[in-house]
Amino acid sequence: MSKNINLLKAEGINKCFGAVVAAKDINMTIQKGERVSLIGSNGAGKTTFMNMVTGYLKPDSGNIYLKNENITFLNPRTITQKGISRSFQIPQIFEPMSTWENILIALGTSQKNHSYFKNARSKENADYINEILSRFSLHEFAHRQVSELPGGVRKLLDIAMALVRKPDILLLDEPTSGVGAEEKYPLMDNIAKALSVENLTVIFVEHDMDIVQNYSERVIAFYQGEIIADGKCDKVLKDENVQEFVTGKTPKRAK
Amino acid sequence: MIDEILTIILDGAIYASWLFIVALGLTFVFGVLKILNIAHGGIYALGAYSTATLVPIFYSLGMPDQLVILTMLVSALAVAIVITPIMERGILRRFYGQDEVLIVLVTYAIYLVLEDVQKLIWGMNSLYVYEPRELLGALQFGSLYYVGYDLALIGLAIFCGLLLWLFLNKTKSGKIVLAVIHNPEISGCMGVNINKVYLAAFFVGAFLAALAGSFTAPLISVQVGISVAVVIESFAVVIIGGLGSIPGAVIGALIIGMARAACVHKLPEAEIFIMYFCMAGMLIFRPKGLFQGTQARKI
Amino acid sequence: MKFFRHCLILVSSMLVSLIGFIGVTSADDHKGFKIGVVTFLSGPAAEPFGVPAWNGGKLLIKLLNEGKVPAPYNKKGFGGMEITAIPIDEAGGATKQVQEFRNLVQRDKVDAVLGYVSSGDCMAIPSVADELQALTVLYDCGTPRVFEDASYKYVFRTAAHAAMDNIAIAKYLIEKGHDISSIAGINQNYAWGKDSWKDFSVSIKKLSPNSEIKNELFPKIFSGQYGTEISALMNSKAKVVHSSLWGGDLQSFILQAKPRGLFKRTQVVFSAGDHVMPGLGKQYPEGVILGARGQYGMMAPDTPLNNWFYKAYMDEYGVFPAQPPYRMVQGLMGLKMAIEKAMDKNGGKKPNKDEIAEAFTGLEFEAPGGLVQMKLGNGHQAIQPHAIGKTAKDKDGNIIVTDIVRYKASCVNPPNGINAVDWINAGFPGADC
Amino acid sequence: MPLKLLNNVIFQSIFLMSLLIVVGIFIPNWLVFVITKAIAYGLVGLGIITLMRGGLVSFGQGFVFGIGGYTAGLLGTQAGLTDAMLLLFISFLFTGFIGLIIAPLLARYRDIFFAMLSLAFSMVLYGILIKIDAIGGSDGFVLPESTYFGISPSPEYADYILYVVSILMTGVVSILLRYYYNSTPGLIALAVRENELRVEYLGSSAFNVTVLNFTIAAGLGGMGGALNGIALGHIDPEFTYWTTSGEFVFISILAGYLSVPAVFLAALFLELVRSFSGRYFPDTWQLILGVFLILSIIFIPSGIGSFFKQFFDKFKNK
Repeated sequence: MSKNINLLKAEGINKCFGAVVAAKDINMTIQKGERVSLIGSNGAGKTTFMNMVTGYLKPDSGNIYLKNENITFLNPRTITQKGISRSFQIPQIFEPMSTWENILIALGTSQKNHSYFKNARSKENADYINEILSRFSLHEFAHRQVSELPGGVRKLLDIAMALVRKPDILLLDEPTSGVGAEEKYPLMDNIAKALSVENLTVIFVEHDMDIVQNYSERVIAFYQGEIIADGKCDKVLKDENVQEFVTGKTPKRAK
Repeated sequence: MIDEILTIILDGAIYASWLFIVALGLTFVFGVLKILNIAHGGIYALGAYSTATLVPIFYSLGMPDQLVILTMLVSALAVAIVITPIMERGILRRFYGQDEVLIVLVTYAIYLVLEDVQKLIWGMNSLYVYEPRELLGALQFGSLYYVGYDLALIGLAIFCGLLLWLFLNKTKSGKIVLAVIHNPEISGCMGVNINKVYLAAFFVGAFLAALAGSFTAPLISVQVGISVAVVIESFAVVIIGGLGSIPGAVIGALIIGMARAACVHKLPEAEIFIMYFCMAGMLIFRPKGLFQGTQARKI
Repeated sequence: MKFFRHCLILVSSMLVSLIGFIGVTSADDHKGFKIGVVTFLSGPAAEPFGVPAWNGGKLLIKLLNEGKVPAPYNKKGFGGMEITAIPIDEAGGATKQVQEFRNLVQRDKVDAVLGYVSSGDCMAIPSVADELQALTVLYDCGTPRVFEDASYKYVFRTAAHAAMDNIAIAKYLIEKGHDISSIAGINQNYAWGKDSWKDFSVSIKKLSPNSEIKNELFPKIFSGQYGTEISALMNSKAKVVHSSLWGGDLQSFILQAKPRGLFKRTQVVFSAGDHVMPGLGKQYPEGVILGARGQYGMMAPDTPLNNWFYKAYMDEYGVFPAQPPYRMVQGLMGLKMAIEKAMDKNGGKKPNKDEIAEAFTGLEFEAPGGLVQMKLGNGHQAIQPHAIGKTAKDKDGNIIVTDIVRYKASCVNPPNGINAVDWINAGFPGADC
Repeated sequence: MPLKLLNNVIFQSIFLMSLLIVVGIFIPNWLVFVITKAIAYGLVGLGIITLMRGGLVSFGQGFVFGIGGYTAGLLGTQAGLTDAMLLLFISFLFTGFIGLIIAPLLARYRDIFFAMLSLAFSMVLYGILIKIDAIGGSDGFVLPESTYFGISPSPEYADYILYVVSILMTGVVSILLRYYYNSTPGLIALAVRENELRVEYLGSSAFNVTVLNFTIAAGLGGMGGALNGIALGHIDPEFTYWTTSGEFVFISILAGYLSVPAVFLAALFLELVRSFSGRYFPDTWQLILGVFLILSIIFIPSGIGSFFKQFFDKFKNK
């Protein structure tokens, strides 16, 4: 197995919050270029897993590797610098600023060797920001204060900011939650369009099975901190356990 | 030797009790309202002034001596009743939800105003109310005399602390206050009238400050400027103990009280420094104070 | 709302500029003699020092302007010029005072500044005063260092410095045969307290080398709580306890120590203990040896001038004058004498600051507290006679001062050119008692 | 094109500086002095707004104010260094260095905890300073008269020369700060104020931003302290007292964090109010100051700077 193919690898991750088991012996490898969705009911451990990958939480045991480098005990900032960006369930954007400025800050954080005396609103920065804005179809909102923007646009901006850094892996935490039903598909189309430009590895947590089916190739199902199914989208969604514990499509209760 | 240790402990305990009563209100108000009230010292002074005004009236009415304690309580209560609506309803309420530091600044401004208000109401002359201190006589420990009133302050401190603790942990209203301390938004959603809780908590804090002033009045000459030292010393207590923590205030007051007493007896040169020394040590090793947990943010 | 805010800002800035304008224009009025008076009007030093001093000052200025002061001060105002005084609060520290001083001189264009109780302020102001060439009279502060560390042209101190307070007490203890085999002290932890204790303890050591020094306590200023200190002092069993506490601290110390028997068990001496007597009244302990930083209040000499002042103050305020009003009055009288001396010389014109400074140097004048001689610091620092006494109860239970011993100025003050500390350490050479 | 020039920070600053320098010739001496003092306080306020841009307010800038003042004072009395510009510069560097050392201790804390810890540091310094008799204890000490390039000006002009020097040095500092605020790290600081977590997840360190801002604030506070000490010719532990720190916080809140000149205006405003209320109401100046503080916080919560910004935004849009 050569380097760079196993982009992200989790080995024997365990995590408890008191009596609640949030992760139990989780093993997973993610290849470059995959589109993976994590599914599971609330409290199944998807977000905890995401938080552990991005360094916000530390596992009780086990290790996480990015490109064969152990990143388990690094902090979120370093992990971000190493190539894992994320978006948030509730968009974490800079509320009193404009969309344009939000992207500018994201851009600023991705640059090395800052000059303290060079205006951040330089020509080359502006060009790059405009490119991002058009890629996400955010142009019309460029100079609006983000606290006034509709939910879908905020989500999109949150993702756009995560992407400015050109990460290897992008983690999307419920990109369509809190977005109206009629907005969901346009939003996901926008995201997909924007992501298609680079050969990105994307992991996203999602509840909407239609979205999962339409936008991911591989699905990993969580239940009570454990992975109960992992594989091609169709196969996993048809799995009995998944149907019982996650999608709830077959109301069969007997075991 | 044993004598000296006993003296140190007794002196330290008396001083710590005083510190504790002063700091208790401060830390409680911070716990509930998240306001670090610099004007606390001003309310303390008002309590002292109010006692110095009411107690002579009490004596001139020829009431039985023992009831003077009641008069002192009433004078503290009066200060709290007057000051709470003005400060909490009138001024501080406008700033809830804004930057905490902004509110500190507002209380600083109120502190300045209170300084001159004392002057305008009571003038510049010192007032004295030494009579209540003669009530409990003196007690002999070894070769030293202690005034019964001073020792009674220890009881008062324990009483105040215990009462507040029991209220918070054993009564329904107390539990509501704890809920508000923990999370005001959610408590509000659950139907708790936050504004009422804030008002009540501020009232309790103001009462404790006034009470401290009230019971200190017989020990000192009540005059302009007695609040400055109080502000700093009560801050030191809550910083050592942890902002918003009642057990913290107990420990903070005991640490400063005992350390200071030990210094005066054994190492007088260090006395002025000891409070800052305790504080600096705490800052370096436990910057949030002894009883302050860290909170993780939910994302 | 926004409109309202704009209005508010506009109005308040206009207000400020208006006040500024008044400040500037009123400064041009120059017929009389304008002085700035700086003393504590807020904070813990206001009640004991600032306010009674300014009361005395206000009264004297009023009477001077009316021409009702007995000879040799019977000329109206200062040499016929009406006195206007601008009171300024001394609270806020030396740095703030430097700024207030500049404001007085540059903005209000005062002819002289009279003021300063705090030693810190007295150390800070003179260099600015000389820089701005502003005539300045320090009326109260105690530190000897002002004219020992430097010399100034336009700065004068019309009261003796603090060394005399403690030297005289040490002499008194010995002359009266008190047991000084062991001494302890409680003094505030800043220059005043430390200097006072040093002067006292070294004087005792010089006069009685076998005395043992027990506790040297330096509580924080304005701490107000002395329970622990009192225990420590009583535990030490020192025969004499010395203190230079003042104001609220002294009052609180007395109130806390009295029921615990400190004054019964130990001979307590207060180097500046008189000024809290009007406030404490019958609560003041008896048997305490005290000084008043001069022959002031209950220890004032029986002269016509003093009797006049004592009565005038008593009539106006219903309480007897302690040291603060005496010292301010002394400053005003010194300034008046210097101005009038300068006017005698220049033919009656309003004298300029150089003329006044020249007249002031080495001036001698009679004040309610006795003869004041500007002898030290090359004629800029006063010496004055001193008195020490002991409190007792009269038949009505009122506290009075008895057993008064008076000291000549030259007996308890160093001669010109010798620092107070050196003089004490050398065993008071040349003292004329 | 001329419009563009008018929007240029350097041009604006030079214009403002020359205006002030010229005006200084015509206004009375006391006002020159008050403005110099306002500049000293404004420098400290500038430090606080630098911190405010990163979401923090220090209630203990008296700490750095005192260090700066004592640095200048001790260099003057002990080492005989009296050149005002050099003193200001050294105090700036030294206090900034001290700031850099204690910043990591403070940078972990936010909100009221940051404010209280910084206050506690200033109180500790106060406790130390009043204890050290060798440097005057609670009385402080007098600074030697300052010189400029080896020349000591005659007393009539000393105030004005210091005024000019302080305007020049402050002008330079202000321009540099404006550049910093507009630079990428400056913007990241603003982002830290809004959402620290996101900044971390974008790969930047909020901790580093805070350390940098605190260091800058310390340097500026030190320079302000030195200027204040040099202007007054005296230094005492009151520099580090909590009431002094409270005034700095007030200045920065009155000014808001949007505009640099607003800080100096706020400082001047405070100086004038304090000085005039002390002059005309010596008994009740605290009351007046307190009411003034409360009213200005109620009616101008986002600071004078917000008016400036509105004004300039309108100007730009036209």
